[in-house]
Amino acid sequence: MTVRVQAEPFDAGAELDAFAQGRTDIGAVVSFTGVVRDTKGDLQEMLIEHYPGMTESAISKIATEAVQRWDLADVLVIHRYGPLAPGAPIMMVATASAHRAAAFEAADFLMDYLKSRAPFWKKEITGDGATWVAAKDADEDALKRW
Amino acid sequence: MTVRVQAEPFDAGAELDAFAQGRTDIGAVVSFTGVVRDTKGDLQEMLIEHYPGMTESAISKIATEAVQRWDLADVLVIHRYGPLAPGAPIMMVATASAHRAAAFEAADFLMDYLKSRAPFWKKEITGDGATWVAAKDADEDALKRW
Amino acid sequence: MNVIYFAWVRERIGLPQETVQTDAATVNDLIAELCAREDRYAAAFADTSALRVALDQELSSFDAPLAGVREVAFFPPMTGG
Amino acid sequence: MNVIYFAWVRERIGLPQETVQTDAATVNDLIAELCAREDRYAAAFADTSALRVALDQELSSFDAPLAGVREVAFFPPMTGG
Repeated sequence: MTVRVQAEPFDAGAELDAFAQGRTDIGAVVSFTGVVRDTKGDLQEMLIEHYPGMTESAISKIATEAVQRWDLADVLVIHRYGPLAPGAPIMMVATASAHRAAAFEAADFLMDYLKSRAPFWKKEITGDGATWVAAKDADEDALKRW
Repeated sequence: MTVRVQAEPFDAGAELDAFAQGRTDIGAVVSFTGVVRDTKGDLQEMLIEHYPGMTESAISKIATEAVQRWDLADVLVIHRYGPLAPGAPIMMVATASAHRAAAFEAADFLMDYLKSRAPFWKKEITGDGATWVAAKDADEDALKRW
Repeated sequence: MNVIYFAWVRERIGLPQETVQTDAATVNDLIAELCAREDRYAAAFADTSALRVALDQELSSFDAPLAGVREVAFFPPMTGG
Repeated sequence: MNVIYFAWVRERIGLPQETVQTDAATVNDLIAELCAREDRYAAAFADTSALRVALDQELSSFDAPLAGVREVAFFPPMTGG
């Protein structure tokens, strides 16, 4: 299990290739990459604030729960903070398992929990000013699936 | 939408990085990589046979259905055939969308359909001989989810 | 009509494809004709519930008509992914 | 006690963290004390349903006791991923 919280960019492809590399006991690898989306075409930058210390422990707790609930060979979570450009990868999750259902479900679970339980806050900077991204009720509701 | 059926190996990481590259209208990329799994530790090789012509059209049909059902910015499917070593990537699916739920569901859907509706057959070569991998009832049942 | 076999169907019949002259009306009729020919066909087609058929590269059913069909393929359930 | 603010809570209060001397028994009591101090706190804590609180880096509730707690953090609902 690997958890990284960092300001630096990461290369999702290189991370995917390195993840579960050389394992012959797995059949399925699922990855999720979150990307800075420019909804209205006016985004200059996204600023991600986080809670150092709690961020790492909250993500590790979520990842540990995934490992307990599904038969996973490995789990990777990377999450950036600081200023990000439109189109840049914000974060990534990867899961490896013998079977595809476990890999899919665990990645989906990790994303739902990271969304609402990892202490990150996003601010969108446009020509009109800065706005904090509001949490969606749908994201909180998504947790009830698990 | 890209569909490739090939004997050559592919680099899942490089494919992921190239997929939806530079798009600022997407927020979520999901990838699935299928890997040759050595269940009992005695696998020498996996041989994948396919139905040239039908393979490409069956996969394109499945991918087109995914694009119609979910709001996807792009879809990628790569599937190998021929001899593969334990631990080698067999195939990969990637989906890009504005939102994570669509990307996850579409990738999950594509995998369920590729599993039971794309004309591939797998043969496992071990020291004891060769065995065709039997389709699982669970894989056929999985289609009822969609 | 071009008839193609895959996986263990191909191995039991002993060839990947062949041209068959037939007036069979349906897939089931074609199977009956082939089984009557030689034991290796009877062995391959013994349990059609373990088989799938594609007509001109589209999955089909065993009672489907063969009129106008150029290519028939027999194979076990697919195991892609 | 170390009190930390994030996102728009930090912006409204105007500082990222501060040391608070308090005998407040619960998070709600602490909020009442802070709001009584200055308007900027009252503005930040006007609607606690739009806020979350963590005690020693664990999500908690507003009626949780503060005994033994060293770090309290206030922030809006998280938007990770």
